[in-house]
Amino acid sequence: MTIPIDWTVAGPATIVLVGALVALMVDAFYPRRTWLGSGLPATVAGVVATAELVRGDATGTPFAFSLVVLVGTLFVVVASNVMNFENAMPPGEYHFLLMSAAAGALLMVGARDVVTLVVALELLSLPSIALVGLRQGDRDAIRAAWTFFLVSVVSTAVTLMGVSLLYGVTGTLDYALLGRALVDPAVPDGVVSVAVVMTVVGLLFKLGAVPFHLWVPDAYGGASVMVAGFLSAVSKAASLGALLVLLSVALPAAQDDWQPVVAVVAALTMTVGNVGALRQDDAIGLLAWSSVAQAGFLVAPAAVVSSSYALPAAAQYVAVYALANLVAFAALAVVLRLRGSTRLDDLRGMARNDPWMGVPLVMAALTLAGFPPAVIGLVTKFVVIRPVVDGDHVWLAIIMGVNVMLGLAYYLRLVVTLCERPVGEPYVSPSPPISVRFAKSTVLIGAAALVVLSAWPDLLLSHLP
Amino acid sequence: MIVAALAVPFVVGLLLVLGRRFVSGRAAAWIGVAATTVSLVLVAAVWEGREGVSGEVDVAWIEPVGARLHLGLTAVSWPFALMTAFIAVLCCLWLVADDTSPALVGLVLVIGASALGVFGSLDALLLFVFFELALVPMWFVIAWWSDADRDVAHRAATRFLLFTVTGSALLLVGIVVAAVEGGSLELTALRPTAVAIVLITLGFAVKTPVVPLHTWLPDAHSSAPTVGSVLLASVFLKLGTYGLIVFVLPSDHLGVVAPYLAVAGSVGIVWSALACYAQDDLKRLIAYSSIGHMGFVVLAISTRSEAGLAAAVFGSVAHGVITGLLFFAAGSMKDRYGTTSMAGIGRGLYGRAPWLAATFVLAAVASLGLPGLAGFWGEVLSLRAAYDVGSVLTRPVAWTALGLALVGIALTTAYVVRAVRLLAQGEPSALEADRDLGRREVVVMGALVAVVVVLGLVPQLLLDLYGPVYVGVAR
Amino acid sequence: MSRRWGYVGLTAVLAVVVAVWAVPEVMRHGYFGRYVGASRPGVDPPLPSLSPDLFLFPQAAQIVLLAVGVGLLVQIYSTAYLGRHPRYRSYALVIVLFLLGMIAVVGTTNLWVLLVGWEVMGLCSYLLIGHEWETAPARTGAAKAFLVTRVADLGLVMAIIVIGETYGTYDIVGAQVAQADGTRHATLIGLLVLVAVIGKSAQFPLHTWLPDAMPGPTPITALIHAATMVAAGVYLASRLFFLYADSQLVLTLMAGGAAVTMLMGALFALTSSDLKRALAWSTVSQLALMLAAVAAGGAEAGLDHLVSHGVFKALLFLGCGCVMLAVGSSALSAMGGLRRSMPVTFWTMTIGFAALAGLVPTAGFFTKDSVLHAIEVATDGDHGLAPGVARALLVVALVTTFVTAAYATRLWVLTFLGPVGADRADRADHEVREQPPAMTGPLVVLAVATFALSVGQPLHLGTGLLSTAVAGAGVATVLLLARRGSALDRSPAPLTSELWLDRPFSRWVPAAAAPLARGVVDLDRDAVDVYPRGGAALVAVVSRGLGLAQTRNVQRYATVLAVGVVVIVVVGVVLR
Amino acid sequence: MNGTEVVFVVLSLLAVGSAVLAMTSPQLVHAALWLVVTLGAVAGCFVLMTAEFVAWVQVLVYVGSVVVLVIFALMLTRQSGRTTAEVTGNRWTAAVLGLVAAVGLGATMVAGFAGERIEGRRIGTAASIGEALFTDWVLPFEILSGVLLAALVGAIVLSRSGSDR
Amino acid sequence: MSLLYPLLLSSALFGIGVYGVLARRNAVLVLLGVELMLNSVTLNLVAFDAWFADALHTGQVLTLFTIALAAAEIGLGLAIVLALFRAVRTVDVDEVGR
Repeated sequence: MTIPIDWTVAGPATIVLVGALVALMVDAFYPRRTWLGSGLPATVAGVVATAELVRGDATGTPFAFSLVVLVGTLFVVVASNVMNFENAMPPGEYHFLLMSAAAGALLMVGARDVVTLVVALELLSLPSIALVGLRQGDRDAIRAAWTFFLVSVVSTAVTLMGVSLLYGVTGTLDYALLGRALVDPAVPDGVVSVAVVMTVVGLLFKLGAVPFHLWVPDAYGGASVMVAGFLSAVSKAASLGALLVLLSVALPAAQDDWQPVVAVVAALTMTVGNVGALRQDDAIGLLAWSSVAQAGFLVAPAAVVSSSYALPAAAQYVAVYALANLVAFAALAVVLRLRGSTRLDDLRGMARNDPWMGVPLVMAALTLAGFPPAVIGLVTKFVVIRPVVDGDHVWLAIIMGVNVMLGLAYYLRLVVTLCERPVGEPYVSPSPPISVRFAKSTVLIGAAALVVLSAWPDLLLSHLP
Repeated sequence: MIVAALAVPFVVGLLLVLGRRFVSGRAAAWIGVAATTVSLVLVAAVWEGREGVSGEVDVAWIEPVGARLHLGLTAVSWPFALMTAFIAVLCCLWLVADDTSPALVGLVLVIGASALGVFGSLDALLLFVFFELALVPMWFVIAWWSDADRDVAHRAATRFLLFTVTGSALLLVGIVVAAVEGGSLELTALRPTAVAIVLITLGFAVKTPVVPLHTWLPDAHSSAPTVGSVLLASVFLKLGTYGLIVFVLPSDHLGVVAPYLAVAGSVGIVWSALACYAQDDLKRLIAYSSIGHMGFVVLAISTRSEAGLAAAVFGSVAHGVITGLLFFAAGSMKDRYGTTSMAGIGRGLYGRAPWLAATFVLAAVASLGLPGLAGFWGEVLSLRAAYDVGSVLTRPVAWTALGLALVGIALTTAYVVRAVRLLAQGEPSALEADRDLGRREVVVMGALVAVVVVLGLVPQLLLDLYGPVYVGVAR
Repeated sequence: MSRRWGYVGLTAVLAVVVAVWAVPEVMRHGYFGRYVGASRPGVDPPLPSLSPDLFLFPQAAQIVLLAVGVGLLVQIYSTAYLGRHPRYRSYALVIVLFLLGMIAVVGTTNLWVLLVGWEVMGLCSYLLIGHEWETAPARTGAAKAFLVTRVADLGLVMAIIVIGETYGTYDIVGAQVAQADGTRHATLIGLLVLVAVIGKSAQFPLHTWLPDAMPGPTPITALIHAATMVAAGVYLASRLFFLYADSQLVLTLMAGGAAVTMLMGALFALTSSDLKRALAWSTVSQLALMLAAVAAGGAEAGLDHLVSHGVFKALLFLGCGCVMLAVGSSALSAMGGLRRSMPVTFWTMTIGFAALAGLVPTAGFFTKDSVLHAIEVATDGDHGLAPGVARALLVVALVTTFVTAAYATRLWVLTFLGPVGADRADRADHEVREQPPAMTGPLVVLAVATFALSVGQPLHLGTGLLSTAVAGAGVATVLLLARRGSALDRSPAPLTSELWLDRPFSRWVPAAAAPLARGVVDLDRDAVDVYPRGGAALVAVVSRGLGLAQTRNVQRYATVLAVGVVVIVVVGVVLR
Repeated sequence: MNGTEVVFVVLSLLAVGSAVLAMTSPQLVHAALWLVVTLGAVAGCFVLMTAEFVAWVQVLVYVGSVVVLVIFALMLTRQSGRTTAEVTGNRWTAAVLGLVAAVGLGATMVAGFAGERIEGRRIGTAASIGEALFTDWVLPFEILSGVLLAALVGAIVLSRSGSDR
Repeated sequence: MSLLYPLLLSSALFGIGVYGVLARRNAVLVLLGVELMLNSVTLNLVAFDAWFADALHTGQVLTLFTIALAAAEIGLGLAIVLALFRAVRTVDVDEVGR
């Protein structure tokens, strides 16, 4: 027997990879090395890949997560223009690595066997690590990259060990065959448990779940803002998608092994993330910790993947989460570029004196908090709690509820800071260069999307699986 | 019509917030009065009778989760909605002054509209959205327009917000559980399990507030500006009691929480009365008294009986108008003397500002539940419901609660008499700021006094909604 | 001046309307004539409403007429007594409100209307006692009166609720109809009613508020704290008597309380050094006498005495007001020798005192005779009360009659006869004059009424003779003492300090309340609030700890990762 | 125990021993060289388990290039005047965790696969592996090329000094 | 040949690799620990592949991939270590973070 190539998945990924190469080439041969030069092919590739994805016959969870990955990548690419003429960032390599990682993300979601999954995971990881360390001459960046790298490879090793055991137990690494093989009562339970848990570790690591979250604040803090946005949105979405597919297709028979683990990890993750975020004084740090917390919410439906609500809920939640997070990170990237600081004290009153950036940031924070008027955030909170309840994990649902509250505590702090009467000298927004306007436009488009979705959540909820 | 009743104040409020630089405060307040009056008229006009749903609007909203834009007023929600719209009108009227900030008027409108939305929602998710929608505006109202020190106001506002969102987060989980169990988000279709009932009860109990979840209330009330206090007391606390009535009272699992509710409610009556007795700050006193009144409502709800339902609704509405009146009176004093400390205001208000004093005393005695004024009927029906035990409590629990409630009523009289004695009576200590009610104050307070008296003398206006032929209106 | 008469006119209109309504009812008989409602014992009563179910039976009609009559007289009297007071307007309006409340209490069968009237009276009483709110005694007295009566009123509220739950109706007549099927919860209802009555009618042990209510304007005392409101308790007791008539316990308690109160009040009146306070104690004592009649099953006798007492006690208080205005004080030590300077007051009050003492042929004699007769009848044991209790009650009543006659005579002597009192003697320039007709007029009217009410009253020869003898003895004793020059204003300390029964109310409760309340506030802040604060602190600590865990040392991170994997594997595999 | 097993055990002992030395040796270059021994021994094990092609790749890639890279890196990052080879204060935790990992995994293996034997029916020659690779595993193989390219570009861009732009 | 021999060897190497990653002070040698862990995985895979006599050669293919991934990782890792050394003048993992 042979394993055919699934082009519904490989197609967009290939396009993205080609885009990555073209970007690298353009950069290499285009003398001025501007951000737009290599960004354009990347953007085109992103658009074409999205079109290909929509045109193709991918459905369900892979489609939803691929869409989130592609749209998120496009968002990052366009918003990254904010870094134009930042000497530390080589645009060609940046776009190449970014698009490679995006291709990895796509392949991860589309993987139908563990081999592909592992390789795709690396295709996502290694460029991401490079991206984190890309700010040349920046000690924080390279330290962050080192941290990220080492923890990443260790978790990869653990995952591979799990995979090898899984293979040893079943003799196959194809999802469908695995699913069937594990039903066999003859498979040794203990080994399966160890194998499954170790396999899942790699994906939980990419998601930044506790106790594999320690790299997250460091990496987000050291990386340039849009890379952090990429990690928090695209990379997470892909990992979650892969995790869901793996759990629901390959490992349902081992449900008893991973279900309590994933549930407890979800609960711990959201709690630790929220508590950690409470004391942050920098908006980036706050978002970093908050994305740890959000990872907990993302993982929660994975614990109850047997519920019919789980897969759509995860997709819908991750879509809204990614959008809001990207809006927030992009806005902060612009702010960092124009003001040189993202400390909360320096953001005071931004919604008043710089409404075009402040208000989207408010909207994004409210969405992440799940608080009206960002109805879509609230609705997706509802959506994500529903499968948990449906899967008889009411205790987890209650912890989620408590964490919604904990999250509100700091998101609203951000909101309130932004809406505060500004102190000191009135801030005069400098007339930004065109590249910054690109980034701003992404922020506004993203915020507008959030507003539209808030007004009519059905747009998202009915059309994503 | 009901959509317009929500949308008009909401949109006008948003426009006022956004366009705050383009209108004067006085004009904004008049605009607000107009918008809320429209809303009030619409809410009143939409009524079609106690059987069924008035002004029903049912549009698809979020198909995948089964949420619908389902609005309509029932025999339970209509009084709440009417009271809210009425209070909103008065709040806007109160703001008709030169030093008003247009944004404050806008926020008041938004808050009022959101509360109306809660009462008008027949879909749990929609209700929850409205429930949360008002919180952030309320934070700003408390934190920014407070007369208190900035840090104090911030802390009070944040406490208020965090308490409430803690409750509402649990509430959300409870709603999800109920919705999964019932297969729909329609209020009538929810099937809360025991766990869900506990969660939902906790959520609304924070808002109501039920002792010992009440500690946010005094701070918030005493820090808020006058309209903020009025909205908090008259409208926000009602969100809690309304939620309890709608979600918890009809549930089969009420018995799980009922004993705790009954005891907590009645302990709250005594506790708050004692706390009131030691207050010097008038607004704190009124805040604590609210806890006691809500205790009666909670006690009534815990019994689940016809009388209990009537008591809960009547008690809530009556508390809304009476406490609104009290806060307006306290606000008048604050406007004059810059403080709500009874020591600071001084004694002998009867002589210094007779009408203000008379209004305050009337509100105070209404608050202590004098028969013939609005506050009485809710209390007496609660007592009756507790005496009757109802369908879920046991007699020892119900009668213990009854006994505590009686003690609380006596203590209530004590602190009201003390307040009147300290404030209205005594050798007048004339201050320069002494001045009797102005026209604006007369209008606002007069309207409330009229409602208090009318509801007191003709309780049938409300109680007829819950007469014997009509059981189960909470559904 | 004309504005003041406006309020009198208002009261007069009210009085006329009431008279037109009530006078025919005085002659009518039969209770059930007009009741059309349905009542179903044991079924949930309807939700409360204030339907104006007007209903009068003969004695109720008398009481209503008494109320509006005295009210009208008091309004007239007040135009002179208080007419120049800056707050006359609110004063006069509150009187009208009060009368409406009284009419509501007496003239309805709807218990909620009764309750509203009852509480409105309490509120008016509070406002009027506190009319002189600048003075501390007025504030204290008002607060105390309101508090005590309100606590007692809770008894009435609960009684109504219990009646409703028991008989399925909030209508007195309806309850009577339903009660025909059998009496239930008699003791509970009776006890609750008793609480209400004790508070409102100032019976032992809740009696101390009434004497302390005396800082109120004297006309108000005459109207509210003598003639009507306090008597409403007696009215209620007799009106609802049928509901608890079966309960031996309630009747015995009521009789016992009445016995204690009547004698105690009389003794306090005998020893009081203040005319107004003495009259207040006398009121307490007389109300107890009425309640004794009710307890003995003679509700009608009690109501009869209520009416006559209302008239003569109003007369006495109004007269007292005249005297007070004349001498500028209500202390007995400031009086004496007023007979000549204030003839009208003197004669009318003499009639009043005679009625109080129960001397023939005043109405006081006849009605007290009826009361004594009712008690005597009850000694046969057929009227609920145990014969022994009834006999003891009769003895106490007779002793009280003696003391009553004695203190009435003492007050009369000290006020009008004898030498000028020490307190006034110093101020020789103060000219004592008779009061204007607006004040003396009502006195005369009431004095006439004191006789007029005797007409048609039944006479019970045995008790009549006995009481006359006892009263005569009392009068004679005091007169004898006065003639022999004995100081009438000396008395033992326990009595002048009123047995220290007021201590719990004036000292202990306030002394306990303030610390308790402060304690609650402190607890609210420091104990109840612990969980949010503690939670916040805990979260802050954990958050700081999480921050510290971010060491940027990658080996630590990898260690955590490895430990995490091990723990998860162990928990997930081994422990499962 | 047949001959293959004896060889295997010897190679195993060699691999474990040199691995321990590689992880504990205070001399940096020695550590790298001990690792070479370990990897070589493992390659030998591969051969014994019919995976000839894999064994060659192991030798080529690891012994041939990776270790050379490592040694270069060690040279480039040598700090004058101090040795950085010793282990950190974390070592006891590390030792415990290492032991737990080894014992735990070993126990798992024993629990799951005790008594099973490798028969060696299919030899992993270059031809058979190549066939599998280019028929069944094309997609991951292609992805892998992407990974390598990306890692290369990443390595280049990271190791380029910040000042040369 | 008994399947347990390679598996136990793999377990031992994995444990030693874990120790190396967690205990080595020099960043380059930490990377070597990772290599050791990956090698233990490949040993597993090969052993199972041989045991199953897998027609797809899943185990050996994944082994090859793992070796390649290890190479990619070590390449990137060394680049990071060099950059790190340039930035903070040390490869001592304890001091890098300070």
